[in-house]
Amino acid sequence: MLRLEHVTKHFGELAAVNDLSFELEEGEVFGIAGPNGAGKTTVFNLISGFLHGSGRIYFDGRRIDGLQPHQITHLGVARTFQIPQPFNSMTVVQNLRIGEYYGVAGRSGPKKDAPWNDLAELISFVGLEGKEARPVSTLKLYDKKLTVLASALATKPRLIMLDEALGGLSAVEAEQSLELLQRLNREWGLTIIMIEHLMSALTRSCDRLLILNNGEALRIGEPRTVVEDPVVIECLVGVKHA
Amino acid sequence: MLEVEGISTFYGEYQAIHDVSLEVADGKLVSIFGPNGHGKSTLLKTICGLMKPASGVIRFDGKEIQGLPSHKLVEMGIVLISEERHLFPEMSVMENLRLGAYAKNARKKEAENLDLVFGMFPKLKVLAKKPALTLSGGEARMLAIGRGLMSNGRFLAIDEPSFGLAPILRAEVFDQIVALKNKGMSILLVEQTTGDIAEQSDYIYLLEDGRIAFSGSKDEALHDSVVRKVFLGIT
Amino acid sequence: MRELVEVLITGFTIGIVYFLVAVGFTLCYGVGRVLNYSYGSFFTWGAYLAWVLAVGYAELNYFLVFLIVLPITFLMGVAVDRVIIRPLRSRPEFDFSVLLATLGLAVFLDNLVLVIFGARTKSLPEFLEGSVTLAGFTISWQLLAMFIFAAVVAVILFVFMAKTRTGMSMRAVAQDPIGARIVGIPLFRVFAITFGISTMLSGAGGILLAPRFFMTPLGGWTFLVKALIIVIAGGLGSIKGTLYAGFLLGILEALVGWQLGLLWVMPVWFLVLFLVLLIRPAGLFGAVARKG
Amino acid sequence: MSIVADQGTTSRADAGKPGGGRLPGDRPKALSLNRQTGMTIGLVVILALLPLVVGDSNYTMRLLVVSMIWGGVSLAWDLLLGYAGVFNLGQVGFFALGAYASAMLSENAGLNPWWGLLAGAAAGAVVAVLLGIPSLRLAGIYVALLTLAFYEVLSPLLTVGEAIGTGGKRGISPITPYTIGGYTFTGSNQIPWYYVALGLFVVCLIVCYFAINSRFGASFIALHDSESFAQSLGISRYKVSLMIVGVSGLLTGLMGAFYAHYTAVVSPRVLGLEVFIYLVIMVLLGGVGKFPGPAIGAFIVIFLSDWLREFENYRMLIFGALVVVIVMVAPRGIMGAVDSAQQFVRRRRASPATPTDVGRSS
Repeated sequence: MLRLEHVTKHFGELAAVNDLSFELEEGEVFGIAGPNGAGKTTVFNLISGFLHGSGRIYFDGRRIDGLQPHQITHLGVARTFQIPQPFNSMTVVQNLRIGEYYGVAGRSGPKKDAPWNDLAELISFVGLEGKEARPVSTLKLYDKKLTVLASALATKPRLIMLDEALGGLSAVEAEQSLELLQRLNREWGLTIIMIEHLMSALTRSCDRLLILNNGEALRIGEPRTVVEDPVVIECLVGVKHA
Repeated sequence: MLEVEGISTFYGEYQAIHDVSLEVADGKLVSIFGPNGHGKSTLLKTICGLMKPASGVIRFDGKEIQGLPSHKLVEMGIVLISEERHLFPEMSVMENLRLGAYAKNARKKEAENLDLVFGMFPKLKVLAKKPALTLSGGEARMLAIGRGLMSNGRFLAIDEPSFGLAPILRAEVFDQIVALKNKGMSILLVEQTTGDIAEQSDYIYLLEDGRIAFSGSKDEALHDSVVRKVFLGIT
Repeated sequence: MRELVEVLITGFTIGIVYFLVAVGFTLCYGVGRVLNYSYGSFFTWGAYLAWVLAVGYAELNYFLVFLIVLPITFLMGVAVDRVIIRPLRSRPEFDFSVLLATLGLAVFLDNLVLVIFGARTKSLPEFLEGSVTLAGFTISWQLLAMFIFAAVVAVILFVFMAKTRTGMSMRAVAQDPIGARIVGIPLFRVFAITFGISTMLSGAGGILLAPRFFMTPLGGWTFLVKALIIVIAGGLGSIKGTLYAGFLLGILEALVGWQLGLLWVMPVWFLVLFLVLLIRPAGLFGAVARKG
Repeated sequence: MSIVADQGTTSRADAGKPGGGRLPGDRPKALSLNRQTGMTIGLVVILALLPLVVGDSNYTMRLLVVSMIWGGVSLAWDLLLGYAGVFNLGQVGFFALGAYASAMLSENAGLNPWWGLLAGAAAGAVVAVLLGIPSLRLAGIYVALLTLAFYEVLSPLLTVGEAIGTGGKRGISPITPYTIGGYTFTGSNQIPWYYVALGLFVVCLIVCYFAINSRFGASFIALHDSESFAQSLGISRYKVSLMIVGVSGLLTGLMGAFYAHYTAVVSPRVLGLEVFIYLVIMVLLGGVGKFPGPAIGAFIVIFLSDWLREFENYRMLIFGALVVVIVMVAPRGIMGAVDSAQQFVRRRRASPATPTDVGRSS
């Protein structure tokens, strides 16, 4: 579904992402972890068109590197951001309407179907019922994250990229979020890439896990196997435990 | 020397630090470990006055310091060596070092501390005239530490000194940090991974998702089951 | 041919003064992230204060005039930073607030000049009279004096920025404000000093150029725009870019004024700016200005 | 609870459009009655009836006509400043070009002045878009620098443009007035001018209102609120910004065209600092991003300025200081103050029942 071939991005002389290649299967939950500065968010920005580097990126066999962010959204790739910044002057529903309309308007790709019929259904699916009319600025972080996620879903994506969906949440909220993500994948068949720093969340919910280090793929594979790998342990825990 | 009591820090409404308390006694090396993105850097920034805690108390030599501007803290002897380095890219290595000695009491000891830094990292002396942006990752890390030492602090907060260093250099840097401790400096150090420095630490905290997940002596803190849970997410 | 060379010399001299004026503007942005739209008013104030001391109420020597006026424009800048800019720094839309506040300040300062001195144009006499002939080219002493004054100020500025502790701390704040806080540099003090130096440079430009242009209460506005164009063309925040753009546009001004008339200067400048931006959106030496 | 009501979103009427019906929290229907529409309608009604009261004072009528002209421009400018977050400082330039376009076509080419309105609007829109093409790719502050440079350069440009009929420094004067069915507008009867101005002002009100309260409006407000998020939801930043700049330029050029024929003179003096600062104060005082505040600001500024006429030179001094004070003390202008007062009253009223603002903290 998504394929990266030799993707590289330099900031000055620093290679934030270096010759990265991987491929995503439809319906997969794919996790990305790695130490600070490994280039995780840069990978997201490259895929979603906010940054442009070298190498090739394909979505459904079509080359997408070089496209603008809105064009990539129109093809069916949605994303969230590490720190959610929804449209604060609008209500929850108005946020979603932007995604619902502009995620589809003027796009060139094939017609998209969504597993939900209308926004009301989407809202109840993510658990924002009763908060539709709230101005987003009055929401707490968890609900803001849900609003951003739901707006991204409203663009009818087939692939959704989640940047630290659980960060900054309480334990209970993180658990709820994780559950929601799993439902997105199982019930709606969405393909998911997630960056996460809570390792337990990744090992529990991902089909495959990519460990990034210094912008390079250290290991890709089944999560349990990956985190038991001495190389990964050295990278994440330290020499002593390797 | 340094006591932190129940501080919480936010980015907007994003709570990065939840009610964290810790202590660094005089002349000790205390380490905080934890995976990335769990609030370690934010904790150090809060202690060193780059961020304001929403609640909680920070005491230095018994005096409350939370909320003071960073230049006041540097004057008091609290020095941060940042993981992001924050060097002055278009200035030479020498200028960066000299700016490290900006604070009044550091100025008096500028020459002395410069010798100390060049003794620790002879490479910096060779590079003295090069602009900081031309340095390699390892060299820049040395410069960041060197600049921190120029501030003549009594308390060093060091954020991931080994980040981006080759293993040999990493060992060297850790040796130097231990040497500093042996000279009587109090040090609070943050690392993503445990490794050798854990062995040298007087006390260890593990930080998970902005909270203290565990604290204790090195043997207690680095027990396999604790480490597997915090770092690898498996039990 | 001879005329051309003389025009070029004039352009070169104006260029260095323009550099001084523009570098103050760019410094203020580079260090303090302030686009100071009242910048031109300090130009006017410099010129009028000089007039007060040299013509209006005393007949002081120009050298003394400099020594008195520059500290005044410096202190005015510091005061503006403290009273107006600093309280705005905590605003989420700092850029926008500063833009409007300094616009208002510009109108206030300009009209203060108007109220005090009236609308009639004033002129400063030339620093020196007569001219010198060098290798067959005639250069007025005035031009030479202007060049020397401007060059001295520029050299002092460079040395100050390169060698002194304050200059270094200004560069440090410009290059990495967090790094500056880490080493213990008091940000707000540096912002205030920078603002003062910046307005002082504008004032110096006012004194230097006043004999060439008639002084009017709103005259500084033109120089704000000239500084703007130089700064955008050179790349906002880049001292090197400002230097090149200052000379380029100074020489262009002399050439255009000579061939087409002074009215054409601004249109041609704008055309050059437009072309520069089409080719290099961030200006000649600018870093990242483009987004998305 | 009060917050929900504030948004005027209690209507659950089914709009029957594809993708489901209206939801609570949806954008209020364009013509539902709320403060914005209420104030707008009130303003128009008062203006429509005002000549009954002050119609015999040509002087007051003139001030009102001028207020409406600048009220329209303020609204158009605020679309950019307050809603789209485009720091355009060249608005007066669009105004001047609209005025010149209409004046030059009617004086040099003999075009009927009514067509000049279209020409002026087109000139404003085209120039705004042309200026937008290079500058909107740049970061916000560059837009402010570049558009200010454009504005400043326009005056010498129009002066040297004598060859193409700009009239040089003196400008174009006199300019043919409008005629309707054989009746020619004159300065001594302000009533016809007044109602044409009112018509154009209403055009500005309506266009701006619908620009803000439409799906298109939602897109540039979204970009202003959170640019990356908006792009990630499929909004093309460049396209939307260019469109809104075009709309703003269009309305401004339209008002400029009317202004030329109304004052019967257009010269580079319209590009003077004074006009620019007046416009700044109108928008600021009315409330940036607070439709229809900027239009109300225009009326206040024009009448205040007239009242301060006897202070002569001190007038601009006062206005300059006023800008600084508003920015520092009341950055959201009159409408912002109204908001705060309303919230205060509502909280006072709600306080016996709910001791704290529960809606916010839950």
